[in-house]
Amino acid sequence: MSIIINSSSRIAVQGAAGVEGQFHMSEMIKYGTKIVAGIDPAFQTDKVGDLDVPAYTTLKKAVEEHNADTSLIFVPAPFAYDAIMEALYCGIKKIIVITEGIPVNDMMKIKQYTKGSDVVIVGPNCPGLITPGECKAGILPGHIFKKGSIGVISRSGTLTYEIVQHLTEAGLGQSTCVGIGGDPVQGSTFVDILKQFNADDDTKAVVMLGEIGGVEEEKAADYIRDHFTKPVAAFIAGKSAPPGKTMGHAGAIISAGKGTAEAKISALKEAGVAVAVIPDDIADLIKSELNK
Amino acid sequence: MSIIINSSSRIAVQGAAGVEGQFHMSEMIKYGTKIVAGIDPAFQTDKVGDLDVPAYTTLKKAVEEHNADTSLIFVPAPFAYDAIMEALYCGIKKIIVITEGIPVNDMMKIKQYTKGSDVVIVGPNCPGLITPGECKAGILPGHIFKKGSIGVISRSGTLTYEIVQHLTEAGLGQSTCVGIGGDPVQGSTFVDILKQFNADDDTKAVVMLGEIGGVEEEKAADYIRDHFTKPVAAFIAGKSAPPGKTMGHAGAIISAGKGTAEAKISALKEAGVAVAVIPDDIADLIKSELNK
Amino acid sequence: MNLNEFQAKELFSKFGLPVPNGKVAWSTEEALGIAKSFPEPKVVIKAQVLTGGRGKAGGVKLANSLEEVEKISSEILGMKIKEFTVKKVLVEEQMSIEKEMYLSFIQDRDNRGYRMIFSEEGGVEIEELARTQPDKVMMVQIEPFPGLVPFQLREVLSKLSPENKKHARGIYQMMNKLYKLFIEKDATLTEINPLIITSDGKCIACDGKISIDNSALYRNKDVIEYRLPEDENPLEREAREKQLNYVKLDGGNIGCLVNGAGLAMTTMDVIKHFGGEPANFLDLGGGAKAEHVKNALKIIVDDDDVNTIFINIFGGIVRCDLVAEGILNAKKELDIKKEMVIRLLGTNDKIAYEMLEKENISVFTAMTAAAKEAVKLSKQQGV
Amino acid sequence: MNLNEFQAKELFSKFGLPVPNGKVAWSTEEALGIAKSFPEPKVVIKAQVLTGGRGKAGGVKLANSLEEVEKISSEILGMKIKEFTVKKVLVEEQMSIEKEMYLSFIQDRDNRGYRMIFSEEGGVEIEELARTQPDKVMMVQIEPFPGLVPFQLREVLSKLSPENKKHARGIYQMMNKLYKLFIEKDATLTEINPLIITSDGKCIACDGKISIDNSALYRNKDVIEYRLPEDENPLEREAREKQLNYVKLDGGNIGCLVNGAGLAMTTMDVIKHFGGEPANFLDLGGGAKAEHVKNALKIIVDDDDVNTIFINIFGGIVRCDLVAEGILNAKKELDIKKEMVIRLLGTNDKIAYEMLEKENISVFTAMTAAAKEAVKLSKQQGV
Repeated sequence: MSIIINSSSRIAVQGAAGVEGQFHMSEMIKYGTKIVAGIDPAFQTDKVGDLDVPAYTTLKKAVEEHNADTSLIFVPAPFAYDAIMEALYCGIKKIIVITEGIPVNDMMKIKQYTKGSDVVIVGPNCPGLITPGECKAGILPGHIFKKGSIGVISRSGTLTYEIVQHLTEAGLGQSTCVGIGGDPVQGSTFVDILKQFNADDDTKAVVMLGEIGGVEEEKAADYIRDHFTKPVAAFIAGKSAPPGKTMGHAGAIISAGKGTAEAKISALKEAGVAVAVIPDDIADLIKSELNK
Repeated sequence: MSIIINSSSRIAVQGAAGVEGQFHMSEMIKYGTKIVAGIDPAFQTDKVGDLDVPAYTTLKKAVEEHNADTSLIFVPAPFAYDAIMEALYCGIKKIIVITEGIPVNDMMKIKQYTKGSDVVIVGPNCPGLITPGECKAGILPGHIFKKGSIGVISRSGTLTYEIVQHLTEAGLGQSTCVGIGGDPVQGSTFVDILKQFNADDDTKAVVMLGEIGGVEEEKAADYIRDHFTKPVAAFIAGKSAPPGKTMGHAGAIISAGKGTAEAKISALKEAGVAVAVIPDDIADLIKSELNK
Repeated sequence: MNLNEFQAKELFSKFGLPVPNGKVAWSTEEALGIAKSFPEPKVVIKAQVLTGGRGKAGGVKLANSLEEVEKISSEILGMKIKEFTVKKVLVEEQMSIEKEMYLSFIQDRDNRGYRMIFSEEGGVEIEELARTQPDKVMMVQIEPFPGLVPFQLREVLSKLSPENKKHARGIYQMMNKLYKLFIEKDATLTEINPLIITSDGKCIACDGKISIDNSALYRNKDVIEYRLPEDENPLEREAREKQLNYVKLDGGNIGCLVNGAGLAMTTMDVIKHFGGEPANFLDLGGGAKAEHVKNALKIIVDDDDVNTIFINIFGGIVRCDLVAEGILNAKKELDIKKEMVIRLLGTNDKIAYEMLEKENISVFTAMTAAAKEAVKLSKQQGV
Repeated sequence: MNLNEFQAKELFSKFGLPVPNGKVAWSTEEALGIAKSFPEPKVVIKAQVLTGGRGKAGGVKLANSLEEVEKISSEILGMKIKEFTVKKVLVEEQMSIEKEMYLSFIQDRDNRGYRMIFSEEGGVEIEELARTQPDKVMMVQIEPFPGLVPFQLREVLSKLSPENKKHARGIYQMMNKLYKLFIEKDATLTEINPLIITSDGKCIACDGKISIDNSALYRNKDVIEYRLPEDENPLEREAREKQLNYVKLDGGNIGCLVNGAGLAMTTMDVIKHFGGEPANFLDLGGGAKAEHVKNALKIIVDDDDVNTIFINIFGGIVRCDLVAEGILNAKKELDIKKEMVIRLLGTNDKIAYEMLEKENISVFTAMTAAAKEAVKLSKQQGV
């Protein structure tokens, strides 16, 4: 088992005409991922670039012809709202949005539209997710991941890679690693993903990589304290970030005294989460949690 | 038992400053209905007119102070959307809208907003509903109704009274009578109310009064055929109505060949419903259905 | 409320939808003036009436010279199309049409949303086309929230036949603009038929229909201005102004006056069931005060087709005594010669019966018996 | 993106929100001209800088004569407020203020919607007020759909204290208009503080703040025009133009160059953990091509506060060899004198190591060791 994606996921890529999208499609295919179609309104050919992937101008076709069940979105930010709505209207239940720079109002609308539904949106502004050895949906570097039982949830990309490298080196493979993205309004929050890991038998412990801005880490702490049954280790980035400044990620901003690293760390600690001071500590923390 | 309202319903009236609203409030109180508050932005007094009913300018107050659980809306059409949203935001689960002439777009928005929720909206453009002997929420003339086991669902007001008169005279009392209103977009449809009657032990048979326009009677026929367990008799008004003309009710219009009385009658008959040719037949039809 | 073509095109223009150059004319002189203002006097002259079938009736014609403009406009102005006399014509430059398509948005009550209908075949009855060649008609369901989403248009346009692909962008823009109008004006229908592609590749709304939700007119004041006296049946107009729901029916002779729309329809049905012919639908609406009843009776009395009046009132909230008062007032003031059958039942009916009996007016308590009597009387006079 | 007060007020006006008569001046002469255009030269002169605390810094003053206008505007223009030099002032007519209130709309990320904040106490720090007298601050949660609903405003205004009830209508309109601006311009914040009631009972936006979602600037082109060179830190401006995420930090001396925002923040944290002081946040963003790395290095080199450069790259998708190439190019072209600590790991790291070793540049593979080294070097030079 694993969460959200696995070896039978059938992925359609929206925004597949661009160079970046095609590079990552080829990487995913090499990893063994089933990419069933590429979609782009600009397509005038039957195949996506040099790849052996059928090309369509609408997602509907890809769903009808190839039973795509997951969509991966590389569409430029001004068109991402449209692409996500297209996926929703096509009945796609798993939508992974790599695109950075989507207006907050667009994501608010999508969140409201999907409220109460069983759709899982991951991202935007995220590296995607990977179930090692089975399926990679996104831009994560496949070679650093290793099949195992640690679930990873992270608001950032390279920090995830840094820490997964530590985990893999320490022999701690991963069940699924989910990049939930660095935007203020996320398709899936820490809590959403924690719920899935809670129900996943293959996940024995979870690593949470948070950062300044918002209160999702605090909500996660509440959830962990009240409902989560597995050990959790966390790292929060941005202890040294000044207030009022956006730190790269649109969501990484301390505003009106809310969203500080300190508040998040103390909430997590109170919920029994082992919080690392520097990334190097994570692997050891998880190991000792697992041995408890 | 009964549906939607009963002797413990606590009703707040929105749009209670008008003469019409106050007349009907006094009628409802005489009937024994619990009117817990009147709401109108115009109120500057503590009581609603001459009535012993507390007056407020916002519904929130009425809910907080008096646990109102049902709202009855007399607000003029241009402000009805706002009033319904106010009720929804106050957590009211039963909203009865008497107001006629609400723009279709406003009702479309409300239908979408409440999609999948457990809120029951009855109306707009309806006489309300009554559970004889227990509670009257609307403008129906209480004296013609009699407690019993026939559920009544109707798109029109006076036609309902006409037929209820026949029922009562024939000794057929009513469990609950629901006026679902004559607008093209209704808060509750025939199917919505049929589902409630299906689950109501006190309802032994149902009378459905439909009319031209739309396909809700046809949808009801499908539902009755597949799921409804009790006898149904129906009358459809508008057999002699010309196409393309709105017959009083905004929803009563045959357009593009859809919504004819003939189509509705034949759909109902195919679903096993006893359809009356003239109103006088209804009581006998129900009796013979009950004796089957 | 339905708009005339020239009014619809005025709204189209306001929302950036291209329409042919043209103007409305109320006289032959005005028509000539408009034709003269164009580079060439090659125009199409179109009767402006709120009914279908004006083409078949000869209400739409081409004119290729000023002489023809004069002749044709004078022919069409004053022409009778169904119940309407043509009072105005739209004079437009002729278009060089390469392709005709169809585009509309409607309120879709059955799905609680909206629907866009598009076809590469225009200028035809869309319902007819949908029945005979359904694959040529594309439908898009739109939810109030989020509203029309761009991909929905992309999806439709991806199915354009190869020779029309090059017009995708133009059509896309027309779809977006027509939708904006549709929503902002609370329309129940906005239709462009045909949407033409000209020989130089432009998309133009060549003919248009707009219907506005009557309940939303209060927030579309500009649309109310479009209401013209000649576009309505005079009795229907009077009824509307008196806040009565009234529909004139062809070929009937029993004038009906009823409280409540459902009961009013049922009354017509019952009359028909017993072999009679209703002359109208009339629902008194909510407030059946004496004055209101009198106004309603006046409309029925003024209808020359009516030989028998059938008043059918179920007094639920309505008080029968007030209705009786209205009837008596009307009798006095209007000098009603027509036969009258009255059915009254409900609140204060006893008082009403006494009031009417004093004036030797008999009253029925059951709708069926009363309807039979009205049918009988109408037939006696018909002979 | 934050707007200056005068820009915010320009948008307020466009959306029908009343603001004091006034104009922005870039010189004393202009300020005098504006003051002369008023019936009386009684004005308030307000420094226009994108930072808080200008009042305390003496950047907001009253002038009651043309002499005072000249004197005060020349004092404020050129004044330094925090890191910014005042280049422009807003010159406005003085208002006769009877009452100050507070009104704002913010994006509420934690509730996936919006929030209106209103208080009858204006002109104060709203967060401070919310902490000390929470009952004086009213909040309204707004959902994207249906958006602000009128009853929500009615509910808030029903709580107005008796003496302010008479202004309910004026405040209601300001709320609606400010919300419209907030939504249409993709604002993350629109604030009127104070919203004043004048002695003749008018509601006026006396001071205003607007922040626009950077991601939505592409569809708010008029707002992009509001970006003025003097309103940004020069290094941050250059970084933005080069599509780098860069934030200058006070008091640090280790210049950081990192790929990825999370790792960049972590790098700062780790430096701090080992006793060092980061001089900046710099995230290369997605495409870490050689040219991009060079641009980023230039910004750090140009920062006089930096004595040590710490490059921390985890090559996930980013190729380490391209990063090395960028470093080597920059070394050549920029003549970098500052100490440099490089950590590279990931895709093509071996190639990168060889490239750098050829130039006698040593490389770390672990972030922690590299950070310690950077801290050590920065301290050695600090001495």
